[in-house]
Amino acid sequence: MLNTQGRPTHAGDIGVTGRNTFTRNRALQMEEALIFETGHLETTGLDIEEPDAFTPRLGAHARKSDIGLPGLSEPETLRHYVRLSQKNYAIDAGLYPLGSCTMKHNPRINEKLARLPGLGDIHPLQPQSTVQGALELIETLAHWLMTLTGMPAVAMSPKAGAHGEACGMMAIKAAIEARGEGATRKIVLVPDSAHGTNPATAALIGYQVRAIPARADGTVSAQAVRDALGPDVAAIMLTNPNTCGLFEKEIVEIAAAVHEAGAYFYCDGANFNAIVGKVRPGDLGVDAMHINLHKTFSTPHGGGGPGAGPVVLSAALAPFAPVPFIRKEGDALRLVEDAEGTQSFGRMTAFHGQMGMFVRALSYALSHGSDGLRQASEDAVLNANYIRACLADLMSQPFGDRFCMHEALFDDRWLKDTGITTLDFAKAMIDEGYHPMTMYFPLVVHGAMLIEPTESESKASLDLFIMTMRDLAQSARNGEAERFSGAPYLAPRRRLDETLAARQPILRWQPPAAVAEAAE
Amino acid sequence: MLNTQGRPTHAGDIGVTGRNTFTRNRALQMEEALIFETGHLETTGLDIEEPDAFTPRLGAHARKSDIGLPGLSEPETLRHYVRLSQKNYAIDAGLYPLGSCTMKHNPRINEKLARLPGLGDIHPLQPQSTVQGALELIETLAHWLMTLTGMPAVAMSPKAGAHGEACGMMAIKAAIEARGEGATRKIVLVPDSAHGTNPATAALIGYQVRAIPARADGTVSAQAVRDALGPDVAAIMLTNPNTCGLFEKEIVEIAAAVHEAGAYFYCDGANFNAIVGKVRPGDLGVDAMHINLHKTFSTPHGGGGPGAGPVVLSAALAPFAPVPFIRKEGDALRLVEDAEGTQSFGRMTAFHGQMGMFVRALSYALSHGSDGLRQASEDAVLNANYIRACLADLMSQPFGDRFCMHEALFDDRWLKDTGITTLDFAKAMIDEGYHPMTMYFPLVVHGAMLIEPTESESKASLDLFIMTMRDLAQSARNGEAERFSGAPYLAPRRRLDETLAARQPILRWQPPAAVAEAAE
Amino acid sequence: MRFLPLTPDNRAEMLLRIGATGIDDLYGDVPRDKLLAKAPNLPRHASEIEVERTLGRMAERNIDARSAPFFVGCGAYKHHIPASVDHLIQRSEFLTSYTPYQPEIAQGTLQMLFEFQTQVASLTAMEVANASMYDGSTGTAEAVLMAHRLTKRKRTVLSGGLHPHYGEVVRTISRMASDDVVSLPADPTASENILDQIDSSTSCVVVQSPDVFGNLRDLRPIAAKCQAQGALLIAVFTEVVSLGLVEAPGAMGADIVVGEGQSIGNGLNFGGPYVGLFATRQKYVRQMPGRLAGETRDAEGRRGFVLTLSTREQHIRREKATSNICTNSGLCALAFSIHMSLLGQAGLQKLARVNHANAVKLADLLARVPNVSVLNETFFNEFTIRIKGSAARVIEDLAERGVLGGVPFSRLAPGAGHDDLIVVASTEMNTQADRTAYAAALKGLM
Amino acid sequence: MRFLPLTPDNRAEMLLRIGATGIDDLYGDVPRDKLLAKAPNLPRHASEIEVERTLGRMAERNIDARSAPFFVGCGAYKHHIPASVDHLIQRSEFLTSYTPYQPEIAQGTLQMLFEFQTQVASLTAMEVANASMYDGSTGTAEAVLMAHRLTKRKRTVLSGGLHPHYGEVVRTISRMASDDVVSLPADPTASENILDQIDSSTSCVVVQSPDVFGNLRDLRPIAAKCQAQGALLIAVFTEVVSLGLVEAPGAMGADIVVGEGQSIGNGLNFGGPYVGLFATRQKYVRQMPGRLAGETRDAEGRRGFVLTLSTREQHIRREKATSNICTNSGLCALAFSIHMSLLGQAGLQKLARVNHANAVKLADLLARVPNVSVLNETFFNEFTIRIKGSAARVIEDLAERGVLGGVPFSRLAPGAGHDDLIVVASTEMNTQADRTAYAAALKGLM
Ligand SMILES: Cc1ncc(COP(=O)(O)O)c(C=O)c1O
Ligand SMILES: Cc1ncc(COP(=O)(O)O)c(C=O)c1O
Repeated sequence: MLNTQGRPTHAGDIGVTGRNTFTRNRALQMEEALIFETGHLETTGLDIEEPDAFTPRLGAHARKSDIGLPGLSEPETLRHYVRLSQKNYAIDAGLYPLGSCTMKHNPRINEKLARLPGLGDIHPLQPQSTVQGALELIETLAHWLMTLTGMPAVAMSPKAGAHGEACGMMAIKAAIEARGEGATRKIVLVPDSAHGTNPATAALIGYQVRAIPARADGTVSAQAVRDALGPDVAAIMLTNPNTCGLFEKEIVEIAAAVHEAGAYFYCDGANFNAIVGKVRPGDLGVDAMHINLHKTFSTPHGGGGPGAGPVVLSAALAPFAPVPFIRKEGDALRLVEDAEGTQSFGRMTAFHGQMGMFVRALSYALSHGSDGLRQASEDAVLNANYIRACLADLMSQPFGDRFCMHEALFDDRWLKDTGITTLDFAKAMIDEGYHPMTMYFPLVVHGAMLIEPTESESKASLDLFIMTMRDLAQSARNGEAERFSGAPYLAPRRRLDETLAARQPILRWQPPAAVAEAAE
Repeated sequence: MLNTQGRPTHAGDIGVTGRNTFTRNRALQMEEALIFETGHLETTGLDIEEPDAFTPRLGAHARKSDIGLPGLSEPETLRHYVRLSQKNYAIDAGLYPLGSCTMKHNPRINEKLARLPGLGDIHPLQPQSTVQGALELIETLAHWLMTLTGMPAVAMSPKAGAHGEACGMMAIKAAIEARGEGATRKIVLVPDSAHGTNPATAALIGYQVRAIPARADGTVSAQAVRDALGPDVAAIMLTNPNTCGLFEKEIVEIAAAVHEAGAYFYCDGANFNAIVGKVRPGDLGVDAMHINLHKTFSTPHGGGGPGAGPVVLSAALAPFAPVPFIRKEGDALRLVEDAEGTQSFGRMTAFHGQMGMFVRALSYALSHGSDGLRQASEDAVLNANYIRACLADLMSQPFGDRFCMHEALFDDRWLKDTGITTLDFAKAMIDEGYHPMTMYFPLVVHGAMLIEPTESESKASLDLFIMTMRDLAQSARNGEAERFSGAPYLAPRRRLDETLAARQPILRWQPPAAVAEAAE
Repeated sequence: MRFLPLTPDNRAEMLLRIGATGIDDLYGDVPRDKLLAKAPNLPRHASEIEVERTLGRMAERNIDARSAPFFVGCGAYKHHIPASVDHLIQRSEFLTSYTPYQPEIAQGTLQMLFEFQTQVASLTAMEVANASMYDGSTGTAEAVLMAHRLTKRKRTVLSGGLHPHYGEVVRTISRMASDDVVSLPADPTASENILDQIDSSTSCVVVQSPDVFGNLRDLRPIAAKCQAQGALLIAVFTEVVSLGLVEAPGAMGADIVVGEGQSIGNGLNFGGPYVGLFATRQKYVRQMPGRLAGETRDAEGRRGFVLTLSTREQHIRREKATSNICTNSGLCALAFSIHMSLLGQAGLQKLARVNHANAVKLADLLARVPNVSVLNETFFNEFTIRIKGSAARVIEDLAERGVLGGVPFSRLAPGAGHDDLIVVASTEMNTQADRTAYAAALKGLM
Repeated sequence: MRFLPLTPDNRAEMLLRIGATGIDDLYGDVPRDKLLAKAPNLPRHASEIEVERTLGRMAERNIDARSAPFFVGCGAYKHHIPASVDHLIQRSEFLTSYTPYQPEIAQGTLQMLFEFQTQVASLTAMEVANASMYDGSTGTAEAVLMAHRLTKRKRTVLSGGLHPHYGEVVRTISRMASDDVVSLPADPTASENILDQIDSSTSCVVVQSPDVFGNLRDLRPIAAKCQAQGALLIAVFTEVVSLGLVEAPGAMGADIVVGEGQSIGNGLNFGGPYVGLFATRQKYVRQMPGRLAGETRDAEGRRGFVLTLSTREQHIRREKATSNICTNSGLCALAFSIHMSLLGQAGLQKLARVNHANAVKLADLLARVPNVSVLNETFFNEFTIRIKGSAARVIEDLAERGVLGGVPFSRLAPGAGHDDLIVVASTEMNTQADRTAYAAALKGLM
């Protein structure tokens, strides 16, 4: 069964392969139980001295309910997490061409600097006089972000891309309300190709989404936008470069049309890595754009976060930026934390944003410098095009054989009669030592394969990847279905049953007794 | 072909197994080329600014010869070494029961503290007034070592166990020379079961080795020592607990006999982990003993070092200790660096020993405390005996079914008619996710298997190990030769040909041109 | 540039292969006048030494929590992080991996998340927990939106003991969605009458315990009233260590529990990244925001873990998703989970006792300073003092004397009329010397 | 105790299984009167917080190389270590693995060693290198012993430019083995006549360049004389960065090259652990001390690496081994190799130029201080100044003024009659501000 994007919804029938061992370990690949299965309730892996006698002040609030969490000694803890880690793929271990995710090299100097006590061990509510260096760091990063985007303001507190989207859209809403049009402008335009966070954010802020269809060439036409605009439209959310890996060539016209209609232009900046130092979004007419520091500015993904999503703002939106923000007062920097008496739309999070990520991002920016950032974007685009060009004869491109930005997009037309799906193909890549590309996104492309190598890959690495992809593609075309349908064969786990997981969700460990009881 | 210890000298004929991939990667297990094959001569992974113009002072000594070393960018470097690391077994990943090596947990707090700038970033030749804290640290560790061993002095500078042996033996030689017996005492007694470093050290210091045979029970008899002693004997080098995992029960008598004969007692302290806080070598009559901080005191092995081998000394030997040593002068500590005017036998290394290891060892000692160290030794002994007891019915013990210290020793009699060697058995353990025990050592036991679990293993971990060993042993007894003869099947490499390596040694990479030339 | 592997030769060769004459061919869709001719006006690349110096200078302009007697809390706490935690989270395979979209090569992250969810559920005494939110404050806002979806009502009641920032975050998003919020006035002595605010139009009630002033609150009566009115009780905490000693919200009838997890495994980091903990009842799980890891089997029947119930999420559901959250706090959740594995309940309880003991000792000491009174009847590791004069001023003066003495409540809620209150926190890091230094310095200012 | 996984129940159960009534049954071979009834008189176990405080206090009593203008060298140098180096060597699989005795699960370490050996051989322009020695000084002693084995002679000539500590280490072991050592007097201006010391009884000549005073030495004439007399030339260096700019000993005819590798990838660590580099001619490899990694094939024909030629080593050859060394400097070799991989020759040459430039600038500046003269005609990143008065005194006075100005030669060789010499080193870490601070402070003392 396939869904509308051509993604299989069930795993096929797959036989058992390979040599068995008693432990089920496979030499360096270890099985590992859950901490709850190995720990002991009385064990702790930390030595803590009991306090001297004192009179508790808990009143009637002392905990009576069970906690039920076993502890592990330190050696067991180390081994548990080292073994778990060994079941993960990582940038450090191989090419990670996840389109839209910008899995670039994460410099270790960033990690080191984020751990300086003067940066990592300061409290968000210390007296501001004791954290002037921290404010200076945020200001410095803000300066880089504004200069690179050509925008006059930036809100630093959003915690990730989606949070940044919310920030930008709230600023837009506040601006519209300040104009007294809050009641009429209720629509946000979002192309079908947009990332799921865009429509979700629009809805979160209380807007309705109006879809804009994509053009045959993978971009949004200014005419389609004009057709959708009206006095009920608050904003457009457009990704540029877009999720098909293309630069929106009519973006300047689109921005003009949006502004003319009294709406604002929110740009999803997830793909900023293609154009840093090459194009300034501010020059294109953008009103707000989030920057995923965990993509473009190399802060590590950490298996799903944390990120940071500062939002650059146009002059029209700047007054509505959230608190806190920094104001220069003579030689000192002051953090304005209270929205009272400003036009700020309010507060998005308890403190001042992802300082830990700011340190890393600034370290990245200073290291690269203006020249290095520009070169990095060029290399990212070059690498993607190189892959695209070298696979174009075997795999199908949804929008024809043309240059792309930092991502190469293929669809599954070329797999048509093979019985092999994009998912199967991706799983076979795993056996070859590659993390699959982004699959089935953007939704507008059937069986999409979105490949983003980033600038961090050497030509030798790309060449081996290309040869491998070609070998796989030939295999697929030759109908060697077994290489794909049962894949992965060599990973710590064979294909996992997602349907089973969703049907009867098991979302936490339960003591065997509780499980038995529940089953009765 | 087997050598006298029963160790095969050739790998058998082994077929190719498993699923092939194009890249030869196996999902998370990556192949990785040499840096010389991927790097570029013009590349560097470090940004270094060229200096301003200046007048060189190299005279006629500027380098003209080629270097020929390619560089890697930082992302390539990370990936190279991460991938290499993934081909290694490690304590953090699993049980590492290498007898005589004490592969215990390496606490990470040790690593953190060794990197404090005030400890890691100080120079050995800074003015002593600027490193009083460092000297205090060394003195504190020295105090712990002396107290735990019951010895009045300790030489801190030896760089590893073997270097410590040299230190102890040089002190002995100096003491004998000071007595005017240098010309007559030329012999050092060393049991056959001793580690190779013992006879090698004796020879290094200019002594001849006289072997002492082991008794049927695996220990050295006082009588055998008495028989070997004479006016030509300078010292005995005895390991206690010994390399068969047994406490030398006549050690007090032996020490007395040695002293009576005018010789000294060097104790190899590699197995100190069995008795810390339980027995003080000083109480047994030992004159000198090295302590492998990289075994007993948890400093990491690092794939082969660095270690540290402080040597505790009896009052008789203390005056001859090497420079540098620390002397208290009022409130200050002074490092005496010059042997002139002392009885010191001289200097063993450029500076003051392995400070980086001292920090870790002291952190370990303070963390455990006196109570924890004693408990650790007891647990180490308990764990070894538990393994021994649980395998005793299936595997043969060379010295009968008796309690051991922190290592359980088996021989290969039980494999006799299986066609399976100790080596085969070890390689099959690899497939099961275990690092093999020490094999073919001590030499006095045929096909020796020396298992040292250390105190760092939980009972659950031991139980799984035991069950696996039993499964393997049953398999071997059942004649399932294929599980052993071709092993390992699942490791990054199948069995490696050591004979080939030694026959035509390739000890470095050569550019392909040079290799071709050499082949002509 | 040390981070860029391509050599000039590589670039030339690749352009040739692509069929481009120069790099800007690839930027052909960019309006020509918008393509920058050269790099923007910012410094050029710099060596590690230089970058370290620049950021090191900034670091030195801050006073870090280790270098002074330190009593600042209010939602972020200075605790000891075991060295092994920081070591493990820097493993390449955790640090440089993405969201586990390919479960066969992400079992490490997925099993960890499953364990994390179990830990959070156990700590809060709830049935299920998600795989983390950005932080406690954004988690609280998400909890409110979830309550609205579940109750199909739009009115939120915020306790006066809720961290003012958390309240602001709720109000900001509620204002955008035109939802109603009743904010009770700041309530330093836990004496508000919140029950009267709950009626059949109430979607949810948000109550924090320990509250922002450190008071412990009994949630049971509120839970009962909520249940009677068909409203949901959202229980908030900012100090997760308290759960070692203080009754769990799940045991008092909370419907959604949300809190800040920073205290376990995560550094202060000037406010972020932190990790939001989010737990609820099993029956509400399909309205829960955020990712969920679930157990399943692989093709050979072996246990494994996957992200599941993703039909709640934006990448599947788009505008109908339960939240727009995508990237969350994965690595912070890992740090939390490792630290919690080390602690176990035995360690957590001990740690909580030490925290409580230190706070009690400090409160006793400060209470003896003239013109200083401790407001709390009950507290865990944080309490509120009333002093003579401006709390903001006193805190600045203390800092000048080398003591970071807490948070003036007026900083969190400038207009609330509590300018003489200082919220003081104490953890296992504080020594007797710290306490006497604080008391002495404060005495000098009163 | 956080490091011990066994619970009291576990212990009881295990004793039962073993058939022991108590733990001391297992210590039955220990003479009863020698078995301690209780733990020795030392402090009890301590938490991480406490251990960190204790060692932190010791650390604070030292002045680290980052916190002062720093010019101390003489065998150990303050260089920048890239963050990625320290990160990588802490990978569990490198840090907590043993000597690669099971090559199938130690290819990471083995391939790294093979690469390390290649790097060392390339840098020194020699044919082969081993997998490391403890440090440069012990490596030098091993080189002398190796020369004795090869030449079957016993007489060593030590240049007056050799680091005095290195000389002492050679003399100590030679004295033990009753071998002859001729030590030329300290030679600050590289003017000794070493050629005359070489005759047909000479086993080896040990010459350092850059020498301990910083002078660069031409090894060619010495190599020629050695060759003529059947002696071996042992070339020593203590600053491996010099090889980026200074002619390699292998290109000048050295037979054995030995040096300290600390400068690349390894911290100062108050003197250890460091990493000894050791290279020689192919034909001498079977007399080489230390481990060697070599290339081979696995059962499927794939390239792999093993420890090889171990018949030279103690565990096989025992008293006939080429050395007693067992544990070496594996992890320091890894750090070296990673750092060197990052540098490549291009980076190394640049790094060497910066070092040289900084030293030249410093020498020019100090030469202008009254009563100070620079002795060297040539140098790399280290040179010697003659000052008025006691060098030891001046260095202490400089330290009090916050400048770590170098090593008084008298500290290395107290009786040598050079009490007015300071050996000064400068690396890429020094700034112009450091240099002017030094010159100013020195001026104040002259
Ligand atoms: C195009 C696009 N937009 C938005 C986002 C959301 O960013 P984040 O995950 O940081 O919330 C992503 C990231 O996955 C994305 O790829
Ligand atoms: C019994 C014994 N003695 C001596 C040594 C030598 O110690 P090191 O390797 O530290 O030089 C070892 C270590 O392998 C050993 O096991």
